[in-house]
Amino acid sequence: MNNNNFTPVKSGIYKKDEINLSNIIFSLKNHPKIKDAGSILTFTGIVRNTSKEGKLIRSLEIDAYEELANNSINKICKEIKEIPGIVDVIIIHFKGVFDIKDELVHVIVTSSHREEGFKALRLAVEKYKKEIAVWKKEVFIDGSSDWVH
Amino acid sequence: MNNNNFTPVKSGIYKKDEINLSNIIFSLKNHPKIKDAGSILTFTGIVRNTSKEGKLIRSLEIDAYEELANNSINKICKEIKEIPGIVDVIIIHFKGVFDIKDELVHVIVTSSHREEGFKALRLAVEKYKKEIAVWKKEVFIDGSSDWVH
Amino acid sequence: MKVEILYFADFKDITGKDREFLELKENTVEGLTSKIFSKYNPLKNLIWDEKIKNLKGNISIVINDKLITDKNKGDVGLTDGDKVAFLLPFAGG
Amino acid sequence: MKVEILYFADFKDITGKDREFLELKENTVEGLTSKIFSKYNPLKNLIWDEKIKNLKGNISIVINDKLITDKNKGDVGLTDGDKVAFLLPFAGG
Repeated sequence: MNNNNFTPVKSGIYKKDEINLSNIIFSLKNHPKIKDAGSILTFTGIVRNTSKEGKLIRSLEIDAYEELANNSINKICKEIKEIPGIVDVIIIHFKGVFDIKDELVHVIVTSSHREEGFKALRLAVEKYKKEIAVWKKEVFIDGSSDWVH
Repeated sequence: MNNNNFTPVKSGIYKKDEINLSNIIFSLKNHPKIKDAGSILTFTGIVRNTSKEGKLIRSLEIDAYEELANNSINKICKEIKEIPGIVDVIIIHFKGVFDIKDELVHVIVTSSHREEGFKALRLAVEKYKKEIAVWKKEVFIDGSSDWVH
Repeated sequence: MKVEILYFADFKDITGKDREFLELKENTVEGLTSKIFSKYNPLKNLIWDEKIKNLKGNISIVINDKLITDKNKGDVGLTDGDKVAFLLPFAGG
Repeated sequence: MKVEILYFADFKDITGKDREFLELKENTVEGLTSKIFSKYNPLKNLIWDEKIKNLKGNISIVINDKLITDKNKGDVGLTDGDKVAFLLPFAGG
């Protein structure tokens, strides 16, 4: 099979709506090792209408230190790809201003079997939440706002 | 907001390629409770090039007792939707003849937070694997074949 | 008495059919199994346990889309027009 | 000596800027903090712990895209042309 046409989706910080899950999965199907995969797991974080404290949210802003965040994202992906059975890991984090139900982040784990895929997806999600240089501002419907730390 | 236009994707047995993940997620965005959701998790089972025993696979066939399988799928979805924080659960299982890397099944769990989503997705996957009336025939590259039981 | 029998997976490969109507003399599951074993000999090996003279433990019977949970499966009664299927253990994709 | 300072999140809201060049007299992180605190008073509350007379424990410093792990952050030296950022704890979306 000719895999010369494979243009992998790069993990990293993207502008809002710059890429979607279909684009990513379409690209994945041309991954040189896709034949070894039996499981594709995805996590998409979307904007919920309430904060953790239960305040009603109007919109969300994501700021990112792109160079640093991209380095951390690539490090997380590299680490997780080393787990046996993992075929590919992609983390896409968006920046910009978001409305309720807009997509903020995609994590995609492709693996031989589902067991290692579930573990790896969870690990990737917990890691990006803490380790990448992005910040989130919640803008509430009362007009106030807060950067979450 | 006017939710009259919401036509939910129904869980159940579908013909190969009759629906895809984009269709499902597009529909989900119009779910009347999508504003309560912060997490969309998906599992897609695809045809791997080896059986559990390591034999090389050429293709896969899925047969289904549709009435019975649809009943079990709906029962699984209903049960899992009752878990607090779960907004929606969709299980799509395809039937037909499949090549390597073709999509066999989609499970989509939408939830307020990721914690309950991860648990529910795993539960839904383990349940459909055992509880729905579908069968899988592995056709090997040596020409032999086996229904998996 | 006539019943409809549905064939899935291995059954479909052995019989070459999705379903068919069969005329039965005896109105029980055992009557139906005798009939299909005489018509499709390889089905016997697939679902019959000669030691216990009964269906194998992992074979389910479904009548009119309802799973039968009776212990002695052979004794389960059939009615004219019933839709019956024997099912091997499932395996999702 | 001139350094470039990057502002993210709360910093961006307070300064109204993404980044700017600042002229420093003292070539340390403490020199830079004095400068920005005098220019943007609310930044002091955000990152300075008056009790320990140092940056708050949860503030990271990045110089030229590299995280600085020195214990006494104030003493870290700066060179002409350095690109510096103070970072509050991250929160992924």
